[in-house]
Amino acid sequence: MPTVVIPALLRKFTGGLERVDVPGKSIRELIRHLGDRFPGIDQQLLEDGDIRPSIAVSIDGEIATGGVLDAVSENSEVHFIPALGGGEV
Amino acid sequence: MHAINYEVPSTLDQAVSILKTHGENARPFCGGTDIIIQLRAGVRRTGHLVDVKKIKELQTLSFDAKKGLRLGAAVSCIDISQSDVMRRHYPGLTEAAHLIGSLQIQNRASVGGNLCNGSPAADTTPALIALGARARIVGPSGEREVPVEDFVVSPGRTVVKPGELLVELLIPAPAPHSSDAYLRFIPRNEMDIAVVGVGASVTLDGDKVKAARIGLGAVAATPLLETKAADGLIGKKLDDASLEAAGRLVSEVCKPIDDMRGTIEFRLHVAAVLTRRVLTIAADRAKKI
Amino acid sequence: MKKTLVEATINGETVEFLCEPRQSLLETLRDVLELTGSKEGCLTGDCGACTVMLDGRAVCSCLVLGVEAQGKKIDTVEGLATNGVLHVLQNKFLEHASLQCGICTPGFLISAKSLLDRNPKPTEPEIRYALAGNLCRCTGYDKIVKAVLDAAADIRSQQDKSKSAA
Amino acid sequence: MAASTTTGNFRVIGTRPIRHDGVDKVTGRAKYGADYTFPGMLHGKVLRSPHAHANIKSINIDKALKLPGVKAIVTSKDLPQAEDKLEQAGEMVVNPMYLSMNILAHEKVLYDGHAIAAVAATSPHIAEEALRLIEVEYEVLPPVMTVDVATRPGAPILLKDLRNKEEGDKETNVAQHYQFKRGDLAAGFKAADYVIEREFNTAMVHQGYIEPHNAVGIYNSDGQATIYCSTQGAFDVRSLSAQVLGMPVGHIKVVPAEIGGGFGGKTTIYLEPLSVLLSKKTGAPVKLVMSRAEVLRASGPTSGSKIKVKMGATKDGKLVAAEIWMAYEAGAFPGSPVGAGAMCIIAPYTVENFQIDAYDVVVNRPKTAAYRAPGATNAAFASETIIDELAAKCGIDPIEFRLKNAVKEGAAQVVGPPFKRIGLIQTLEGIKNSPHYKSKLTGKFRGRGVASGFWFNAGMQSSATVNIHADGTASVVTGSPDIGGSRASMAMITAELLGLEVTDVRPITADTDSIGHTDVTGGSRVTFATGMAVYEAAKDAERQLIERAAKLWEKKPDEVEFRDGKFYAKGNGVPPMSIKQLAPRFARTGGPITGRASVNARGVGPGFATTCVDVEVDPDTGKVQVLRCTIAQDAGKAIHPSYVEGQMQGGTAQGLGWALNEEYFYDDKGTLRNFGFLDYRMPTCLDLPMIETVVVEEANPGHPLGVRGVGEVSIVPPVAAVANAIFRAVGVRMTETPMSPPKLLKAMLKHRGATQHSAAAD
Repeated sequence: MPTVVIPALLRKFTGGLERVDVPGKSIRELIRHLGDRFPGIDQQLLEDGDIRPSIAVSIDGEIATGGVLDAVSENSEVHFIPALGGGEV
Repeated sequence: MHAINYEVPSTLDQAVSILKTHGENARPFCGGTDIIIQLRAGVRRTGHLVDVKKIKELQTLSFDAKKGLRLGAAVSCIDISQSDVMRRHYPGLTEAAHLIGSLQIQNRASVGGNLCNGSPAADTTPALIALGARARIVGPSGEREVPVEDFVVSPGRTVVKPGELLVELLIPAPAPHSSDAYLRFIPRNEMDIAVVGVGASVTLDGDKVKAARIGLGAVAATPLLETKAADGLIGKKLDDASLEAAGRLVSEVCKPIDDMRGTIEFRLHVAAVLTRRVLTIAADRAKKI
Repeated sequence: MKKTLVEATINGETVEFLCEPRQSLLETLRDVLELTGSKEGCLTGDCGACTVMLDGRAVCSCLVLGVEAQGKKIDTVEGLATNGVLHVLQNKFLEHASLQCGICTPGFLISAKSLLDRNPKPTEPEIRYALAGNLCRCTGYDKIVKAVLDAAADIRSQQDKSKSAA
Repeated sequence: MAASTTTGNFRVIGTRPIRHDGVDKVTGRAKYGADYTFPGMLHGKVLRSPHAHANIKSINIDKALKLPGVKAIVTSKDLPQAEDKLEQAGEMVVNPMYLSMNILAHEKVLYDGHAIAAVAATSPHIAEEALRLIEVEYEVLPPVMTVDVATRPGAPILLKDLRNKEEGDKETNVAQHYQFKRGDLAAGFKAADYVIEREFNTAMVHQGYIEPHNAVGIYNSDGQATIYCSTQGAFDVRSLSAQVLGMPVGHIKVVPAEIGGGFGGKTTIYLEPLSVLLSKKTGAPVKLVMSRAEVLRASGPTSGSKIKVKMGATKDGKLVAAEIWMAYEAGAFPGSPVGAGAMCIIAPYTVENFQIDAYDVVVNRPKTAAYRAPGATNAAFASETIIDELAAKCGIDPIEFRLKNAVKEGAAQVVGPPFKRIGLIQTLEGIKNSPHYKSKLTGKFRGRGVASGFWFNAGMQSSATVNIHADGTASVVTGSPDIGGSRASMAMITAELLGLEVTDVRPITADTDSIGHTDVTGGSRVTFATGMAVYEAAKDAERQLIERAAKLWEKKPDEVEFRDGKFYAKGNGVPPMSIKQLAPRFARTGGPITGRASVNARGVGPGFATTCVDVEVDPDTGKVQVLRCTIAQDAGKAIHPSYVEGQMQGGTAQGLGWALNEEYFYDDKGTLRNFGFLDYRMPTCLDLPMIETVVVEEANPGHPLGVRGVGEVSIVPPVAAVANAIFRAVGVRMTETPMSPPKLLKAMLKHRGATQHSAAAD
């Protein structure tokens, strides 16, 4: 199952959990499952159904460019990080 | 910039009559390196710029071993720093002229203009004061001479009245065994306004000081003639003790301000440092003459 | 506003133009004569981007009035190359990659030329002093100073050649 | 060093050809934004606030409109309401509503120089006179100039609607809080033998590009507008102007002029929408050019900051803990680079236990814009000084200490993901083995300092077109304004791939109608991302060329091979054919050949640099002279080494200026006092030594040519390196920039007093 690393300021949603395994084949599915498990956290990441402009997504050590559409594999590690000059996480 | 008129008299009389006609509403114009900036910024306004660069008297640079130096108010800084006469007899004033702005500025700016701009931080003014220079001013009601230390009355204002014109600077011939020097402190190595400027002339009698004059810039509302420290050196050798004392006395007469160029405490400290350094240089030069 | 007729020799050509007394030489070159090679960086004589030669001396054209040009000789970057052949300084600036954005380049070229005209054998400190009135924010000056040193060497070897030829 | 993903044997890449735009730039022909004129063009000027913080009670333009020659005046009333949301623009995130409020103040002025109205007149002088006739009534409010004042309880509030997630619905000047943490901080410090803690303050500084902002706007009666301007991002000017003006993006064309420096400062908009508004009102082209004073007062400098760093190391020199608090001045609107600063501050080192808290704070200063590695230089000043002290405590050479802790491939970044292949260690080795570091520094009051720096570099979107002409020469068209020689690199990549001479490839920066979307020239991304688009476009052209050759030879494409600009038919002995021979046959074989590519580049390779500086301090005045300076930087692959060195030297020079004399100096009323190059003291030729460079080429595996991007990281280490050098010269730790003579002298006198006192006490 893909692992999502929760940004420090969003760990209040996960009860302090830093790494969470969630099912899903795309960033969209991961966020949906995250939201099911930790209500509210998905709102922190999304705006108009896509990743907030101020947030960047790293999949397996690489900054992804497809927003919620990017695919993830079974053992992917996903990080949500501030975009350059951005923030909110 | 607001609208202006530009006039180019070719003689002193023409210049004076034009200046007289427009009175408050005219200003002599030479290198333009200060006034154009001030007119653009709106900190000075004038209806008429009177270009004095074509007037012979203002372009004269002549030295006489007895009478001393006649330095026309419009002689450019570059002509001064490239003059052998100046380099030989007035190295300090020459240095000061060579320190003003960049070469582009020195090619336009003049010592007279530097003085008339009335800045407390003008580089050549302390050097002139140290040399005991007098300013010859001509106006509708004849002419007069003013010691340079009395020329600037407040930042940007001088003794030159509407209708008058600074024609030349008269500098005594250097006494035997005397020389001068000028040092300023700036944060960079070029292109800055003096944070502190010190000019000194020293006359030696053997290894003792016979006479000294110190001119100060950027440490008060106007350039200053300092006398206590200078007089205190008379009859003394220039050693650590006497230089230390001179530096201390100099910083006592300084009334600097805190601004973007330096703090009060910094200026007081550096005034003393430069005084020690500049006196040493002037004395070393005097020994060689 | 009343305009004044001015006659000057600009890059070797006698030119007549009209300008207001309040217009700087830089403005008249750029806006009246369409010689936009001289650049405006500060209008206070601190950056040197507007440097031109006035009767053979480098000046900041932002601190000269257009009307002052009457009867004078003005040389700008546009006049540096002769019949399409670049001046050695122009070539050296290109070879040494002495420009990045290029906005300061015309001013540097003029200042460097006025230095080499007076002093064909400048030392590095002499070059740095002569160019201190020109700001460059891209290069750190390293490649500019090297280009001027190289150009000076080139000019000297040319002169030596012509001497030995004579 | 050869890029692993390439053969490494290049014919053109790595050479030093003359840049294609060079002759125009040494002859004065190159057209920068301010050089454009059009028939009937009017000149605009902007009225700016004399107050740092005030409510605008009324604006009366009647008198000004009556001045002969004045054609139009615009105020914020002429701007539509822009949307309150965040958008990525280059290295900064922008909010169109705040952007609009910055372009023309709405109800409030928020800094000295804040634009209030713009005038169009028949001459710039008349426009200027008109400004004096506009009457503005202000209700002056207390200025909030620093992070400390802005965060004090009961501090005056700049933006009444500003909220942050943590304070809920409370009015605040704190726009954003970032936090990064890992491991167990307490345990980390417990394991430390040495702990150093200091507070650092850095002054707001400006990019200092020599060309002021400019724009010529032409609005046609059919609703179509064209903007000519010097910008780092024509597409950003288009989209941002469209939002501020409420126009469709497709109705604006932006023509990027030659640009006279930017360093991040020309990635946003100021005059562009005003030129269009004024043109719309007058029906004439309108040109606006900022004065230098306007550039300093009202464009986008970078943040001043307050940074507290506490770091611990074991006595054998292993970093074990870091606790960091940092707050950056955003200027009048949210969006300082503090987030980036936080992600950079310990990026070069592996630290198991850390917590970083970072705050974005609004103050009554101009809205900050990007400046070369935004946020990283402030941060490195703090952390690299502490590192230097810890190294000294451990009695380890500062380079060796950094080598012990340096990140390498696989190490976790501050934000979590592991680094791919990086070259920090090579830059440290580069300095260690440099003639400079090996030389002995002698003489009184002299010292040597080193520091390292990190910058992410950016990818983002780029488009490129490669056109093969009928004689086999080519043009390469991109949307990246060329700020430091990138056109030459684009031509070199094209020439390399198609086997052409670099002089046979003409590189062009196109306007927004003539090339696909291309993000800003920023983030060191042009040679990386636009270079990737050019690489793909050339490959696309190559595929088509092979098809044509195959067609001529009546073979299948896979029976034709392309090498060094020649086509070879497999099998039978057909003589090879060059592109020049093939090109005349394009018409008969299917028409012109145009290679195209657009990318949203992935595989960004972070940049590292290490800098070594020797200084001499005047003990009586505190004046610092830089004696010698060497920088080692990882370029990935240096396409044009001269311009790579140029980026390294230029960034270093800016860093040295930042360290020694550059600062925004405001008085107690919040008025900027040093709004010119006389008192905003950038280094002159006479203030700097030659800047020696060590170009490290640790190929970026994420780029077909191994390119990383070299534009920014060079500015990061110098400030800390100078501070460390000053310490070795005179024994004083400077924790404030600029390390100007008054500050350093004060510190030295205090230090001497202290040492004399302690000596007396012994």
